[in-house]
Amino acid sequence: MVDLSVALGKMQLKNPVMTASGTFGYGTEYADFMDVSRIGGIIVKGTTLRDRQGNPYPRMAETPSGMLNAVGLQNKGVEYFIEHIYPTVKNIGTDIFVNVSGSTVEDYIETAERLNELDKIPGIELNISCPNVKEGGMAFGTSCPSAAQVVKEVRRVYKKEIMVKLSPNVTNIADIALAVEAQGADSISLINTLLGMAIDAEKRRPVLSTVTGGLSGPAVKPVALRMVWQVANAVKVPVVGMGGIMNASDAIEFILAGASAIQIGTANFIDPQVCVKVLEGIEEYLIRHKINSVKEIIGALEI
Amino acid sequence: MVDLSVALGKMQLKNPVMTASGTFGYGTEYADFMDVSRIGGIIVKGTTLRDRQGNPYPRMAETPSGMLNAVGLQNKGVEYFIEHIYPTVKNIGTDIFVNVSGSTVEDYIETAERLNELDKIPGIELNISCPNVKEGGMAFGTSCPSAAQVVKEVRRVYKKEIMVKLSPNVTNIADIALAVEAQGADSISLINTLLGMAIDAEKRRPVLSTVTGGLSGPAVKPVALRMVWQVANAVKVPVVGMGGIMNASDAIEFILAGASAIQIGTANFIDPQVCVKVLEGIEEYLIRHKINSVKEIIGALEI
Amino acid sequence: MKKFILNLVVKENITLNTQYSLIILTSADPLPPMLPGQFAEVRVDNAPNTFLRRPISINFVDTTKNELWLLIQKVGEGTKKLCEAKSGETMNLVVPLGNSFSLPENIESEVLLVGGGVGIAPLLFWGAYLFERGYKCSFLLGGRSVENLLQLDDFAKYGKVYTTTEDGSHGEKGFVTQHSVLNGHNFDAIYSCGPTPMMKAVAAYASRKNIFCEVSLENTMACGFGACLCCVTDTTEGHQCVCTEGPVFNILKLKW
Amino acid sequence: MKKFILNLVVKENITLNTQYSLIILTSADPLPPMLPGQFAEVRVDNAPNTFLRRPISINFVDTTKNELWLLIQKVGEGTKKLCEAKSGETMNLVVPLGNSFSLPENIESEVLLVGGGVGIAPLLFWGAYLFERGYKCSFLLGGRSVENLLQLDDFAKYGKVYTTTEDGSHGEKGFVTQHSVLNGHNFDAIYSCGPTPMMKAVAAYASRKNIFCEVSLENTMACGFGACLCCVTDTTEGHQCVCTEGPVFNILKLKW
Ligand SMILES: Cc1cc2nc3c(=O)[nH]c(=O)nc-3n(C[C@H](O)[C@H](O)[C@H](O)COP(=O)(O)OP(=O)(O)OC[C@H]3O[C@@H](n4cnc5c(N)ncnc54)[C@H](O)[C@@H]3O)c2cc1C
Ligand SMILES: Cc1cc2nc3c(=O)[nH]c(=O)nc-3n(C[C@H](O)[C@H](O)[C@H](O)COP(=O)(O)OP(=O)(O)OC[C@H]3O[C@@H](n4cnc5c(N)ncnc54)[C@H](O)[C@@H]3O)c2cc1C
Ligand SMILES: Cc1cc2nc3c(=O)[nH]c(=O)nc-3n(C[C@H](O)[C@H](O)[C@H](O)COP(=O)(O)O)c2cc1C
Ligand SMILES: Cc1cc2nc3c(=O)[nH]c(=O)nc-3n(C[C@H](O)[C@H](O)[C@H](O)COP(=O)(O)O)c2cc1C
Ligand code: FES
Ligand code: FES
Repeated sequence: MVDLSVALGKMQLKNPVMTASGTFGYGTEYADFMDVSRIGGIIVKGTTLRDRQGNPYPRMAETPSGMLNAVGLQNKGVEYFIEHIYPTVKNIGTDIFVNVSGSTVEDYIETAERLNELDKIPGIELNISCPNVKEGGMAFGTSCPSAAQVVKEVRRVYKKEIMVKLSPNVTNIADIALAVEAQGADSISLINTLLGMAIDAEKRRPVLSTVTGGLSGPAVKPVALRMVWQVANAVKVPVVGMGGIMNASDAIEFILAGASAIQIGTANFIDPQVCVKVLEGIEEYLIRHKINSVKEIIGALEI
Repeated sequence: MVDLSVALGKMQLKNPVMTASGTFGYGTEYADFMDVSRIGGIIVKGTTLRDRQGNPYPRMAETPSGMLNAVGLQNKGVEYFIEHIYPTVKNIGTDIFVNVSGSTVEDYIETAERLNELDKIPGIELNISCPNVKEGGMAFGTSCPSAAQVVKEVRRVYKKEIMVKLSPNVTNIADIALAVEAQGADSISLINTLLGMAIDAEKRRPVLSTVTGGLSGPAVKPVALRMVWQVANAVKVPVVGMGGIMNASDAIEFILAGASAIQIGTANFIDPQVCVKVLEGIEEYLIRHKINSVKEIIGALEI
Repeated sequence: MKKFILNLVVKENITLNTQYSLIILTSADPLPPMLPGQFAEVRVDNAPNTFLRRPISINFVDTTKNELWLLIQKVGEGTKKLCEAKSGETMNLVVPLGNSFSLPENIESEVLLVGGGVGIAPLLFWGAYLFERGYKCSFLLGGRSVENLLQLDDFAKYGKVYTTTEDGSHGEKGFVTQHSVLNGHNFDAIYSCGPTPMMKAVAAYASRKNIFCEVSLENTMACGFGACLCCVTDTTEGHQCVCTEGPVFNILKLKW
Repeated sequence: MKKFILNLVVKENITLNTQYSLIILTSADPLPPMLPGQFAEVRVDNAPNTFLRRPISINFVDTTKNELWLLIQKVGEGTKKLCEAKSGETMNLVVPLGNSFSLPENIESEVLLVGGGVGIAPLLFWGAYLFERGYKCSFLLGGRSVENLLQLDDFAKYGKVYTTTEDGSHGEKGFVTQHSVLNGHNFDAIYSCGPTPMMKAVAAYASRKNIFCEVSLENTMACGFGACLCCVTDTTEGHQCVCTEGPVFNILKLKW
């Protein structure tokens, strides 16, 4: 038996396979396809202080080995989450993290404060990197002072695990990572989507209602791996890697690059059972390579 | 007959299809496959002041819908180019641009000065964005002051067309574009490769000798399109778009986004005739849409 | 309804004409329960430039033969690849997805199903379902030309078939909403699937006449089961996902 | 030599065993001139996860039948897909690429061709070429096990065949460089293609004995015709492209 558990800041995950926010609903959407309690941790949909309708249709474009989305954080707000969603998801059998977004620092603070009360939510993922909202969102994650400010303020009110999710749309991701680490982030997750665009040449129009959107899927994997490696080499807190993970081999690449855990996003749409397959694949890899614990390969890339 | 000619700064190209530096050798490598004189303009290999051996093997990794390269500007230096290569390529039948790289500002200046003497070279492409060299390279293109400085100094000594090639590995590409425009760039080309990484999970090693490398191919197209659109909306000089162009439809998307011309890189490896196919496809598109000149669709995206 | 990921076997791929294929899938195990209006998310194998699954309506389910039918129009690379499926190959489907058409309240209802082009796909299953339950349906099927009218013989088993073509090559010339049957008859319920302009015209007719009307919408989908929120349409209740709240919507709910 | 982009027809795909396929390509037009040691860049169609062409040696050219042979080992998705090619399909090749083996100076030379695994691919063409020109060759072919020894009958037409297997299932047990023929014989020229450790061992033997020796290298290639500079190997003359300065190198030139 190999040990799949990993440490994540203040907590311990039963295994390193998590789901990426905005791609896994509230977990229940996948219950028909697999035993979701086997997943190491579920990051639920981006949640904001108030109800958001998100962006108009069309919100999605397929691209080579990837997709653009412009969902724009559609959600019913934190109160609705607490009253209607939390009661059902809290017993899902694995750790649930809420992905928190805001247009202002105050939004982040208030939302985090409300979530702090929830027993069965061991942590939040601070999304300072959403490219699909007009105000705030990605802007916070693209400069060190603003990224630091959000984390600092949320740290005051939120006592449990704070995972900060970084935007890849920056010149130097390690600087941003260091800035949020200094303000008390317990862990750092990356990457959110790369800002991209699709055009319909025949109609001479952008495909997305918002013109630009967020790129995800295997297309971004090389960029994501590079950034995870850069950040893991810069910070001391654990790093959670994501971007284009489709199978166990991809997941292991991120772990070797320095990720203590990984998240799976877009792949869930193509294979709704991918999370457990990746989990089983990691286990198989460890057995084949005679490694007792997944912790032994975190950052074990030989340069 | 549709008019395919486009204006590029001080000059006029017979059509908007150019080749991307580092992917088309000196043009002669493709002579068996097509009539290279039909191409709108050829950007030859990255040239530096002195001979460079480039990076050790392995230099290439295939990625989903793309590839990473870590060639590292292998070339025999500007003197060798002038003496041995220029005499044969100058009569290739289309405009030849030399892609110029350097580790210091002085390198750029000296190289540009030497090239200024060559009659049949109407311009240079200043590569301030190569991710595959240790010093200089990309670093110049990732901050406004350093990008501006290179352009300013080269502008003093180089009298013909200066196309400045930007790095996509930045937070705000439009700012860099404005900075180089202000120093006298005649046109701006983008994108160079995105910094990425590949790992061999079984061997637990990076695939490339340099660990990280430059990502190109269709995977990067959504990011490239977005950046071309952002830059074209910010600057007044013509923009040359590239990144993942595989066919005429892709090329038209870049032109609609605001590119006056486009460059084709990685696609040349898969279909060595792709440049003329794209050219013919653009012509066919214009005829089908009853448009007389390709100039009419530059930036014609309807938002 | 419980959703499954199934590897079904291509029993037959019937090329209807250059544009359309009817793919008959089957399985050793009994197929799960499915309702008319629902769809499948089909994985496209061996296609270098497609990445996501493709949403395809359930065209027909033959429980006696354990068959699931898909009617596919080649529009891009994904559908082209699916139309090349060979007998014996497997196709991977996530199914059944979405809601379904609602039964008319009254068994005496005069029911009209209006389809355009490949939009007839879900209507065959729905027509058969209504017929089995004793409803009286008519079918009004339209297309640009006779090649775009599909499965007419199958529809004829379940009710009267009216057709229109824009070029007059079959049935009345014009659009479905111009067909004379809409003047002669008073329908109690209309169900429609096809190009958006057609459905809007049908919806306008139903609104005017105050007829119960449901339409089946398309949208760009990444997942097909409510996880990505990519497929919204604007409704009186805000943005709703076409893949879970739809694809079937009552026209009173839609803001289009 | 002039390079071409050809659509060749798969005449036959012979599965040698689970790992290897021999693909016989042909064309209505005469094939262009090609030399032993050269290779083709083969486009992989219908493969979702491969993007670049795959370099594959010219295994044999039968000018009388207008055939081009490729011997392919399944190692990853690209080669797996190529090995699934069906008769009648076309394969797109950029060909001929790279340099070629050099003829021994003296027609009296005792020539040895040493191949390992799929590395024997270019040696069959080279052996036939030497044989036709009156050279006397021997072949020393090695593999992990008997399944990795390929085309032995074809080689036997052009010279004496010696084999080794690591498990002793065919020929002498051990590595090619341990084969007794290397002790008994004095060769004047050795040509080798196979796994790098094998070629290095062959090169070491040749150096020691001062024998003329060429090896055919592999490398990761994006273009195959000198445009990308991705495929360098370190030589006494600096970094050289395996696709244009090679794949065949004299061992005296290599720094490995
Ligand atoms: C609920 C639902 C049920 C459907 N049922 C059927 C059916 O039974 N038979 C059938 O042939 N088709 C059906 N479609 C449409 C089918 O999904 C699209 O034609 C298909 O996804 C296009 O894929 P492609 O790769 O062939 O084309 P692409 O190359 O992806 O696109 C070609 C063109 O089709 C458009 N398109 C792409 N995806 C969609 C989409 N999901 N919805 C609408 N337009 C799209 C693109 O904008 C483009 O203009 C259905 C769609 C939905 C949402
Ligand atoms: C000049 C030349 C001639 C060749 N001749 C033949 C031949 O006749 N028959 C044959 O079966 N193979 C030949 N090869 C090797 C063949 O090109 C690779 O096996 C093939 O590209 C792997 O593709 P894939 O998609 O199957 O594997 P991938 O999934 O791409 O890779 C699988 C494994 O193979 C390695 N690999 C990938 N590409 C190459 C490459 N270009 N060179 C070396 N290793 C690689 C990878 O690192 C990985 O470990 C030749 C290679 C070269 C450079
Ligand atoms: C449809 C969709 C919606 C997303 N919504 C969110 C979100 O609400 N919050 C967030 O932090 N990231 C969101 N993301 C980004 C993902 O969590 C993840 O960072 C990104 O998709 C890269 O991983 P992948 O390539 O595995 O999908 C979304 C991604 C997609 C595709
Ligand atoms: C093998 C390779 C070598 C390259 N060398 C250079 C170079 O020397 N100078 C440069 O400015 N860009 C270089 N590039 C970047 C390309 O010119 C181009 O910006 C990039 O590949 C994106 O275009 P594409 O997706 O069409 O390939 C190179 C790209 C590749 C793939
Ligand atoms: S397609 Fe994902 S929610 Fe509808
Ligand atoms: S593979 Fe491109 S130069 Fe050799």
